[in-house]
Amino acid sequence: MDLSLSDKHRALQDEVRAFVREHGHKSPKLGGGRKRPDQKTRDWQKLLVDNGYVGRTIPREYGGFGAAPDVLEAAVIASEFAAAGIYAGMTNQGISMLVPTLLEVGTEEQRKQWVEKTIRGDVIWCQGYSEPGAGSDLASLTTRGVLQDGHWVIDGQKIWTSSAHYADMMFLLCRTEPDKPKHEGISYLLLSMKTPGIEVRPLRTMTGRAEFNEVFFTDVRVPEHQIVLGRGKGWYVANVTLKHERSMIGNAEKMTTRLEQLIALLKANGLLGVAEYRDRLLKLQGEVIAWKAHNLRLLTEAAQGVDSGVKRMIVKYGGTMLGFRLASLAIDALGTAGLPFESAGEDAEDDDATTWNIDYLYDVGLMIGGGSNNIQKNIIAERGLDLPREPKVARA
Amino acid sequence: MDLSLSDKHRALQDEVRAFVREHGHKSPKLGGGRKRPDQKTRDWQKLLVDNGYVGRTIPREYGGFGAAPDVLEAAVIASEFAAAGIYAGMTNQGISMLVPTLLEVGTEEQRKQWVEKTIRGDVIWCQGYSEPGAGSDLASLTTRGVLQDGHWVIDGQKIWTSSAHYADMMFLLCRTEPDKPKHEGISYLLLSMKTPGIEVRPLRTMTGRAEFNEVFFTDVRVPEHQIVLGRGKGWYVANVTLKHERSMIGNAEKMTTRLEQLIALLKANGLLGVAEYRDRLLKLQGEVIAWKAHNLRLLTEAAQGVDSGVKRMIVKYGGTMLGFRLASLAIDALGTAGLPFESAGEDAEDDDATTWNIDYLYDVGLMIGGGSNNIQKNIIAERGLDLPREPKVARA
Amino acid sequence: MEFALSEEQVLFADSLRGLLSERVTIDALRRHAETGSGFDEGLWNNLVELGLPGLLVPERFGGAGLGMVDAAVAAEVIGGATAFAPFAGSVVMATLAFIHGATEAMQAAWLPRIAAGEVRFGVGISRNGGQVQAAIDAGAATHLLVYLPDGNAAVITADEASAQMHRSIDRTRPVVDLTFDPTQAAMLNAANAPQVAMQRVLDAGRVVLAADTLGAAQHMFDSALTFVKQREQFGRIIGSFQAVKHQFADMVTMLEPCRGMVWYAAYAQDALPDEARVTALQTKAHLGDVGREIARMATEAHGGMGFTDLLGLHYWFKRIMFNRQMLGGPELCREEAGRLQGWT
Amino acid sequence: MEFALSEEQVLFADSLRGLLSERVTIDALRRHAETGSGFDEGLWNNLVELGLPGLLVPERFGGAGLGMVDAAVAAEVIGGATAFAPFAGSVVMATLAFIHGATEAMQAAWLPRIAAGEVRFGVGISRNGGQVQAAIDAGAATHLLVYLPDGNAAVITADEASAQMHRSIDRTRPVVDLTFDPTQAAMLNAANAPQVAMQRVLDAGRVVLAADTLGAAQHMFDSALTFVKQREQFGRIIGSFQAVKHQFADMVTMLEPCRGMVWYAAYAQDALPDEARVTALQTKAHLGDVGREIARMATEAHGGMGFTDLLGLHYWFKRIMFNRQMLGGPELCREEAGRLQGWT
Repeated sequence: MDLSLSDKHRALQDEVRAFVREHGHKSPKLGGGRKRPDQKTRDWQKLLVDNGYVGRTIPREYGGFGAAPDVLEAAVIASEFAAAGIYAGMTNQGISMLVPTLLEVGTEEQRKQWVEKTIRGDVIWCQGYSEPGAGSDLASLTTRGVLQDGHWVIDGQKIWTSSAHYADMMFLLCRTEPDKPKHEGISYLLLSMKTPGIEVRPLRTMTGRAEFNEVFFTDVRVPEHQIVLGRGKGWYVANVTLKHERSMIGNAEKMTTRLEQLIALLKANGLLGVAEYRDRLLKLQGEVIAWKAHNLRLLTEAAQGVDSGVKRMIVKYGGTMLGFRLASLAIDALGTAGLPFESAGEDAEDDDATTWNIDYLYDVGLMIGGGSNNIQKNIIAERGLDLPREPKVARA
Repeated sequence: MDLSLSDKHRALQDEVRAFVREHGHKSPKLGGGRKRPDQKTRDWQKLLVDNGYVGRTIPREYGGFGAAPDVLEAAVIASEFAAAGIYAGMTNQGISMLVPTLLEVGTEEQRKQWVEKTIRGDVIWCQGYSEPGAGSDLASLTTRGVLQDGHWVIDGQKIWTSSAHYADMMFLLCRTEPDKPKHEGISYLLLSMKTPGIEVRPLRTMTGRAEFNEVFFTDVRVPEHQIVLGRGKGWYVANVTLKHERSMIGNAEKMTTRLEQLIALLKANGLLGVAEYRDRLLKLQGEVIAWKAHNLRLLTEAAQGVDSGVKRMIVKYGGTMLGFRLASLAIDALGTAGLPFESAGEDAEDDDATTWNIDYLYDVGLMIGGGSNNIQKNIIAERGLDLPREPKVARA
Repeated sequence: MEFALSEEQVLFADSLRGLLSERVTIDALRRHAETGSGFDEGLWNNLVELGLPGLLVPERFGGAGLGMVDAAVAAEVIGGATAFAPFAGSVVMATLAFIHGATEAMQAAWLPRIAAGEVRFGVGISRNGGQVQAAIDAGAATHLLVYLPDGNAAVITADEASAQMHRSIDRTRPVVDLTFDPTQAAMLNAANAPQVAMQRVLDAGRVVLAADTLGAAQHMFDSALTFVKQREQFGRIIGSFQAVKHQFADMVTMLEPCRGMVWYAAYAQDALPDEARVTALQTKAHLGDVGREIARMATEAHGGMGFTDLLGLHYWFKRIMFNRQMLGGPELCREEAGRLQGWT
Repeated sequence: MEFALSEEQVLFADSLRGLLSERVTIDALRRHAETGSGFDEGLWNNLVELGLPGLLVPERFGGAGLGMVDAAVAAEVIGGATAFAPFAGSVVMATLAFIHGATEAMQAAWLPRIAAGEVRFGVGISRNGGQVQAAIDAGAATHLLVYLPDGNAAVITADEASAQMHRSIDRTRPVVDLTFDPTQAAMLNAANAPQVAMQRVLDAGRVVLAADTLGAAQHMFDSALTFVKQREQFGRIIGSFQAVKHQFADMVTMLEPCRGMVWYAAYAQDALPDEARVTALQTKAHLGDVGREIARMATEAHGGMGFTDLLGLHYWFKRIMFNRQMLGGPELCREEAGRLQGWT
């Protein structure tokens, strides 16, 4: 057990620090809004790609840096950017989901066409998965794709589509083989959001903002070749992406930051002297220590190429609940000072109280979205602990 | 809303107080052991029956006091005995389960034969329900009863049978109709524990004591007429008993006592100054207030003849978990002083630490026994909230 | 002994519920949320017709002369409807402030006007003289009643104070900070023990806020229960999944005893002086905690729909958040309950 | 950076696990429970052969010279087996007490004997001179090491103290109170800052008790998981019920991060002095809480069998109870962690 860095990683650390010193002033603000990335953000993104801090392991022929995968390198880079308070690059669904998917199962042409533009921030994607009737049970989706004259004709509705209102492209799951069993009838298509017949309506949530959209499709025509891997393979393709998802690794840093902000808040309000606030803070500190250490284990296993199995599967559920509890203590500590909710607008910086309130509300959303807590627990139990699946229900 | 007593109930209160003053010295000790009630206990029991403080609403022809049902009267009596620290009468399964069952569905002969002897403590019963393979799923029990020459011949095994080692009689569920659907194949029999072929083995639990027994039956012959209500009606008869079960009403008094003991313990150990102990105590106090008030509602509804529905169904689950948390705080507060576990024997008085430890361990048992927490939650959801039952599983 | 609502109380709750379900529709709620003043004149007039403002005002001053249990019952209905109407502060706390702390003459001057709905009081607690953070029901109040550190209260008209109305997270009640000059104000100082009188008023406020949370949480629970009995996923009604069922069992096991607790605390304010303070504080704290859990779990049970604005479920969620913080969050209430019992 | 056990550590844990699974069978456990001394000579001799007593003793004194991570790994295995062997007190705390607080001469006199397994120390903390409540591993100790209020420690032979052995709730470790005369004892007082040295030793004890709980809780979890994959009720494997599955998901989500936490806390004792104290206290506290939950839930998952003595599951349940209380329960550990950070 050794938490010090190797020479190679220390050298990278030095390199990133030098980069930050030299270029840091060009970084856009952290957080940012919900609009399309501006020129400053796109310029910064390109600088990161060129220096290998974004798309580091993507082959050079697709616009990446071509480095060998090394999760500790990624951790060093992330941690230096976080420590400096510098924007570490766009984190959209095109970069985190579409790109690794195309690299694994896309055609050479699809990779050439989309990977570089996506990681450089020139093309923004949105994800067309969930539907009003297909949430937890995604595979029951009903948006249709019918092949006619060399085009897929799409009709139906998607929901929970973030960034649809400014995205250039969408990767979409739709049902192209209605006669096959439900998981085998789905295809994965790429389409331009400018295609006629697409209507995007903002979807306001309990945070008071429109973080998501509904997207309606009426006779939307997508060229036949814009399918990934082939007819009926969409469910498989979507799961390729999930396999790659390591996004929760590194989330411990967000927890640590939240905990530190919480400590500062309690100190500022003189509440460490009120027993119950202090107790709750101490308990949360214990949990954050545990999750940080857990994260170090996952990081090490990822570096060693070990599949962490159930250890990885618990992260979203455990992390969401802990995040909610951290935000809960913050709003409790704010007392009546936390009741004003004066978001200065979707792109402006919020005051502290509003930020904590939004975290609190958004964490409730996290318990629901992207695989609800109940689905997460099913996965942990069935895939992680090998407990038997729910028996099939007898037809009445 | 009025928490004061009516004149009638105040008169009863005065009467009970006078009784306690005059006769209280004859009461056996509270708690008591796990052995057969001694002469003093049986004499006291008879005095209580004669005065209508036990078996109050049982008709006079069956040895009771013949009073009209009045749950508030029962509450007044229970509360006066509790306040005086006086033994309020035996609480065995014969009195709480068998007697109301016979009164509802027994034959006149069965009532005449058993009710009076049971409430007066002259006959002690045990309950033969659970089996090693039929716990939560009681209706899958397999102990057989075969009719031969005017006798039911019983073979099989029961478990969790408290007081079997000294009981005179057992009320037993066994499968007499193996060809019928599982709930319709069960009969409810009454048998003497002295019948040849019965073997009782004590069953030690995590508390270190043998609170229960296993009972083995080998060719045990029970006269044919000792069946209640008839062949295949056993499941119905067993549920008649449950319908009567009001035992949880009044349990709020146990909670209150536990809370008071807990407060005293924390004070004695100077631990109210340690924030986390005090916080936990305050939270528990809040919960006890809620459950006490809830109990008052149930009591009122029972007095009004209202079926309390889900409000009643939550009591066991909620009460068990609260009891466990009360005991948890107590053993935490004891610290290392709570580690010695010097039970002075099954009938002697335990020291405080041992008593709290036994409460703590026994509460874990309560989460499992008598309808586990999971079964309780199914009942609350399905019967209380009318959520759909688990769909039938398809046969593989 | 009878620990249940009387027939009159049930009837009163029903008529109030009927009125609110007609007036506080989801559309009305959305419209009202734009201003967020916590006040709607039309609705207020309906409530006046029903006699709500005079609920606690003695009959000789034109009120119904009812007690805290009635106030708690009303608050539960109001919370259940997320009604935008000044109740806790104006109808309950201000009325009791006059009853417990004012001279007969002042009572005669003000209580009839409260009962008639002519005046509506915002209520504040000032720790330092003329500054008040987050006064209750001060969004469209005609008058303000502000407790000063000595337990006496200043009574002023709304325009004698400068008010800052924030955009409240709960769009059905405003967050208003006040600044005024207490030396210029008429004082409510007839109580023998003004601190005790003030605490009675604050405790009454705590009980009705707890009752409001109970109503809001019950609404969320009921709504979630209805939802999971209809929604299908994986070819099944989601309410048939055991995990979902057990979440509802947990919710009802938490929530249902709260109703008795609220009744008991309300009853204690009028009838059990020895228990009144601790019970009010504990009830406010407990409902704050249970309310938070129910709000979260009921939202979760609705899945994505619960998180959107489409059903408007979040109005109740935020009402529960608001109640939790006003007049002391659970942590501060329990701290005070501990102090009162000599535990600190 | 590598936050994982080394190959050597894994091998060491495996051989220790192998030995204990052979020696600490359920029958041996029941036999040992009769005396409850926490010591079995045969088992001890096996552990000596494996070099366990010298784990932390520097190589120049005949030990393995390993660190706290190794000790935590061993403690997890020992807790997982509910082994009746003096580890936390004798092997870890006493050894470190000599390393951090004794003169070179005393170290040379004692550490080789500890490493050889010839002496076994019970460790106590005295708040008032000669009285010790619940010393650790004092059931069959040859010697005793008792910290006095000034942070120095008395070293005596077992017969220089009068010992009262209670019937411990945990039948694998005894509860022993001691009385002795400190003025007659040889003192371990070579540390520059004796209080600091003492705290290091106590913290090390806390980390290994936490690791012991981790092992015991993991055993209970594994046992419950195996059980629900076999047991049938209602015509189904009970592990296929969603409520049961979710309880296991909750358990593993609580339990698995504890392993990293224990490693981290152990590592911090040797390598991260700034974090060592708070981490040890928080880890002891957190494992105490998680251990209680897992113990309860795993017992519940076993149904009636979990509550009986038949499977012996309760030995682990009570081991977790015992660990929770020794060297400060969660409440006291967190209180101290708060104080160390200036939060009180």
